[in-house]
Amino acid sequence: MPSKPKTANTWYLLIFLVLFSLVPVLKTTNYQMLLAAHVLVWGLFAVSFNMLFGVTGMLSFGQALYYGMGAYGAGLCVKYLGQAWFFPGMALGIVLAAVTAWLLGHLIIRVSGVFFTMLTLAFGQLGWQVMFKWYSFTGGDDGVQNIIPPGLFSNKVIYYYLVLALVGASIWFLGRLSASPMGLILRCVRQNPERVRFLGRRVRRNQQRIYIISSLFTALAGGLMSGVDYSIHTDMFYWTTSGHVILMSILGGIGQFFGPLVGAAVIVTIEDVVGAFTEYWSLIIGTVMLVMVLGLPRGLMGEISQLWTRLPGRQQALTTREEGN
Amino acid sequence: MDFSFIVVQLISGLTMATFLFLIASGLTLIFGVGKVFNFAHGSFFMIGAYVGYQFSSVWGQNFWLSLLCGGLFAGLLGMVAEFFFLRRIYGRADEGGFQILLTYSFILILDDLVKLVWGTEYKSLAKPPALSGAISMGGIVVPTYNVAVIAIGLAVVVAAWWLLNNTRGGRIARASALDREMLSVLGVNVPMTMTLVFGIATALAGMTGVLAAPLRSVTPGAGIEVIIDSLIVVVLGGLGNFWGAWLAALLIGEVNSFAIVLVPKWATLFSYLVMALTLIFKPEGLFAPRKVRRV
Amino acid sequence: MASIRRIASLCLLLLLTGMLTSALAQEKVIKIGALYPMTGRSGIYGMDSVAAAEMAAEEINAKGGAAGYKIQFINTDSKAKPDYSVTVAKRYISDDKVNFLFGVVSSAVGLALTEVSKQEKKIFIGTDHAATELTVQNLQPYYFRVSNNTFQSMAAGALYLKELAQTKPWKTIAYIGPDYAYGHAQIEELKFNLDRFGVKYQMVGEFWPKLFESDYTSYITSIMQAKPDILVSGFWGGDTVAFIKQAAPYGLFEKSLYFHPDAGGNYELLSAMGDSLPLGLVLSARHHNNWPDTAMNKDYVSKFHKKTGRYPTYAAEGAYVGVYAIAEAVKKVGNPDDTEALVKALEGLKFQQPEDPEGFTSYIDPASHQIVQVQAIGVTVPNTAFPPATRMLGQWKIYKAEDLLPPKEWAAKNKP
Amino acid sequence: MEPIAPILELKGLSKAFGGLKVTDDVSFKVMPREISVVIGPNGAGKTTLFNQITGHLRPDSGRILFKGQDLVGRTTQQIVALGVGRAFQVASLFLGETVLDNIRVACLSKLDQTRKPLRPVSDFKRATKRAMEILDSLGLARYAARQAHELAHGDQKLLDIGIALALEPVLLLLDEPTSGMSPEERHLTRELVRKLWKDFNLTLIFIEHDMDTVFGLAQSVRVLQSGRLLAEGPPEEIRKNQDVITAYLGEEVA
Repeated sequence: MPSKPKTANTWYLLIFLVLFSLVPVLKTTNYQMLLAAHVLVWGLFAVSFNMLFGVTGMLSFGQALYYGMGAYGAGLCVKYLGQAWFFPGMALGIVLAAVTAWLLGHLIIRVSGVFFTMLTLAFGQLGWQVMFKWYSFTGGDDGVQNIIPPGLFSNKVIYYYLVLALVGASIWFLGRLSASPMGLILRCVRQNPERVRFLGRRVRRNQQRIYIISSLFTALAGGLMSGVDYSIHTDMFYWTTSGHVILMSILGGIGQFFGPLVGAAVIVTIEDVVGAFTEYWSLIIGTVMLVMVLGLPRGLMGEISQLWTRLPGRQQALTTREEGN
Repeated sequence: MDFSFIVVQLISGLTMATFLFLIASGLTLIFGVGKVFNFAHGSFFMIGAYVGYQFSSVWGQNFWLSLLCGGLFAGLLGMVAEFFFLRRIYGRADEGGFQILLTYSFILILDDLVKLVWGTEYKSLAKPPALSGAISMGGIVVPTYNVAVIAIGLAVVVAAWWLLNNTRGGRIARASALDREMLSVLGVNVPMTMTLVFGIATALAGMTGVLAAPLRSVTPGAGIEVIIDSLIVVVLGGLGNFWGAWLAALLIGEVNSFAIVLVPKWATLFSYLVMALTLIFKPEGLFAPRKVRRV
Repeated sequence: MASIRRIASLCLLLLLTGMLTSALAQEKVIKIGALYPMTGRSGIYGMDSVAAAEMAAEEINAKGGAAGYKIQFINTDSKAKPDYSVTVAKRYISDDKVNFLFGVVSSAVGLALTEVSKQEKKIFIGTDHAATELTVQNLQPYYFRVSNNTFQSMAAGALYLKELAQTKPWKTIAYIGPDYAYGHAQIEELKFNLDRFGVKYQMVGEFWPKLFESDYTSYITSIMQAKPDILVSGFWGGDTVAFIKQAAPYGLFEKSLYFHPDAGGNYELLSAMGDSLPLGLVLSARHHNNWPDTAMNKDYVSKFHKKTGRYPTYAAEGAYVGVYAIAEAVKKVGNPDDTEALVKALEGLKFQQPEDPEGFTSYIDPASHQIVQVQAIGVTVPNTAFPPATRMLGQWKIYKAEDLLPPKEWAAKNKP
Repeated sequence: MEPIAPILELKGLSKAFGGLKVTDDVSFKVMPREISVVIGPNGAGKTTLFNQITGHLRPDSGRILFKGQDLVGRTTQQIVALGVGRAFQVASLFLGETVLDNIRVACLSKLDQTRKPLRPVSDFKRATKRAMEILDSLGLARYAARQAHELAHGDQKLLDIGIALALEPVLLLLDEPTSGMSPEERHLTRELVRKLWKDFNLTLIFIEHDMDTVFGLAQSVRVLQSGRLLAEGPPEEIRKNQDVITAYLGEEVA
């Protein structure tokens, strides 16, 4: 991921915040706000996932585990302790996710590449199976319903703004992180772990760190989702959820910080539009994916920024700036 | 638990292991040779089953012919998929992610194509009449068909062993897993080898689909259902390790078979437990291929 | 930037389609928003349900609609996923302005949607999901179910087993069912009903393969070791097919009586199995193509066959009845918009259905919002009237609707 | 005056892969500020020797004393922290990052600032200044904003050396610094290395095949053959050593 001039990312973030904060004002139906909230939550999930994959080069196929933990932290607390426990429950889920990521990290960050991917998948599926089987406590595949955020936040518009604020702050933080020395060293870990070791840095320690951070924000996304949908399901733990977020990231562009967010927006929209007019959605989404993977390997944002840098005038500006250095 | 019951349960486990192995072996072969992870492997299994159904139940052909045609069709389709699509992403940065996405898109597309052609009703395929009975011996009853399945599984193992060790093609397949560049220097057409291996592996999956059809219902969505189980076997056996996959399939089959008797409430958890436990102690799987990079 | 513009234009497109559909809604219509799965294992039920619901809508519209309103039926593939279904349901209510939520095969989706229905005060007609709690502990004022739940099936099953004991004494039971809510609920309810009806039994094994398990061999050999007199099964769809196919050569069905009172007699199973379906299995379903032998049922089955080229699964009849229930309620109220009045109209609604035998008319129980129907349990016999099936059910035993409703003790036992 | 202690001392170092001895009882001492070269035919075990010094491979027996501390059993990270730097035969860079960031990440590592998650890299003035100084001394400053993969081959090798320098090593190991370069480039690189040696107070050990570089730069030469130390001494001596000529140089002369 080339480190963008920081102003570009700041602008993107601002545009993103303004656009999404206008949704409740401009919407014509409540559903549009719901979709926007889905884009926000999936966007956060995808951006945190991409801190692992696009930035550090760790393709985890088990992030659904943390997404589910965030959601079930909030959901189960509401189910057993009452509505007021929504936010403490979410916090509990996030803490649990971080602790789990720390523990599991020790086990699975011993291997790299496809082995790492398979291990994350294995533990993710184990988590799903446990949640699915532990019927008496988790409600199994029936899930938990009626998870309504307490007080003021039971108002959908207010909750939407809460989601926007938390997602915005998280993305801001992750953006800062990826432009910081920590982000730089993580990108270096992806590109050349051997060299990172020769910088006197510990590769695994850095991977472990970002694995925990990514899982933590993933859990936050899960927790927020439980309040958007008012219900949670064991599907949230299933590997297809992890697959979904991989799809979003690659579609949007894993080399761009905002790529996964754009990918999330596109996928959520496509699913909605295509699902509404045909039952052959899987054929259509499959074909779109096929074409994207073969034709636009950098993802939407990646191709756009590529076009941008290739503009003739722009090229000149770049050269002069470099010479000025 | 008396002795004959233990034997019966062992044989049951063996039947399950055979199907697991037949699907997983192709998956592991593709991975071993080409470092490609074919997420759509189960879809070729499903396609095979549907083509077998078309030949056997719709056109009234002999079961064995249907088996052959199901395998052939799936194999051809696999080669087309590799030749026209997968090949184009080899060597790309972050290839692993793209492999998963591309093959995942195959799953989605094939699922709907099957629905377009055959609809969503459950299809069914009759066993060959000669194999419809059961063999009974000293209180042990085993359906003839299951015995045939186990025999076919063993035949595949033996044939694969022979092919990999005694033919030029087998040696190339084994060698290309070790060093692609070296082979192209030696004048071997590596891309063609990959297409062929993909074809063989998907043909195996397709044949397994036909073979399994008389014991199951042929339904859409089967592709996604079998892939995770096969994956467990492949990972457990050590990615790309053919014999590892065989032993892992046996392990999973038998563990499941006895878990069902001893702890029926928790039986479904065991595949995952075995995998998780193994991987904690041996993260590369039981039988790791030669080059595993530990970070 | 360009990508943002792209999103914006997509959003605009969405908006436009929304406006278009609401413009269409100016006509006097009853809008039904259905969520049936059209893909995967349960796709067949979704396909059949949609076909039957459209058939009912056409019939009603051909007669001038209900109280002057035409029925407009839309369906979105639920993918059998609760979270996705919830999103679509919200779109139905907010953008498409549907009058009724409708359908649903999976109970998990049903449980998620009843919550939406409650919050949005939109009537949800359940047609083909069987989880009992929807009309017991999770009941909310806007939910109605027009097909039997598992409790009713299991109550009928328990009565069948009670009668069986008099003619053919049995002692032991084993159970096998998919390892998720539906599988677990059935055996709990059967045990409760057996106790309620004073039937003595001994449980010799419970087996829990995962949903969509492909290989039952080890389960079969374990069951044979347990030697139950009765093997109760709680599968649905392809799992039943796979289990029976794999168990038959072991001779399981000669040793134990296969008893499958909820979804075992569904037509897709009879048609998929053909000759390989053993005779003498005791099965039931929520609707049968060859029972009751009434003009209405025959008419329904043949019309469905004419429309689709295949015979319906039981899911279809639920959807068919569901659309009629809506039409009847709208007729009573005079418009499809007065939700509270429609709720009153649906409570206790009584009308003739294909699955009603002579002399009985199904009705919706005002207290539980659950339809009260007769249940028939049959035995597999040769019958080629409904090809490709070569066996259908026969030797019917009929159970009175009122005996099957969950009693108060059940509700008390399952307080949330 | 106390005798000057060697900065690096290998004692009986041995390593075998299977039956093949790649390092066979190698012992030698390198004094501070020395420029030393290791030569030998391909497969003589030169890079393997470097890998053992930097903790990448663990020797089967023997000791590696750096400033009196044994390096055997230490991780690469610890060894680097002690002051051993290394540049690679094939430039080992972060190709997707800018030239500046390649050096800067090393400076940040040295300053132990790579855990800072909130401030952008450019805010770290000390690291940035230091990185620009190093780029300056390598003559790469004008490419600072370019991506590393856009650099020419020779410049990439320099950048690799730059990364090593940023870690402020006392001892720098260079693995074939001039390989793949044209004669003119070699000459420039040679002069640059000498300058760096002076400016950064380095002790240098390098592996080299180019004899002009070997004899133009080195103060001492070690010859490895089949893992064994065949000869060591000042360049002039080695040039005349009969064993070396037959085993190695002879081929080139002929």
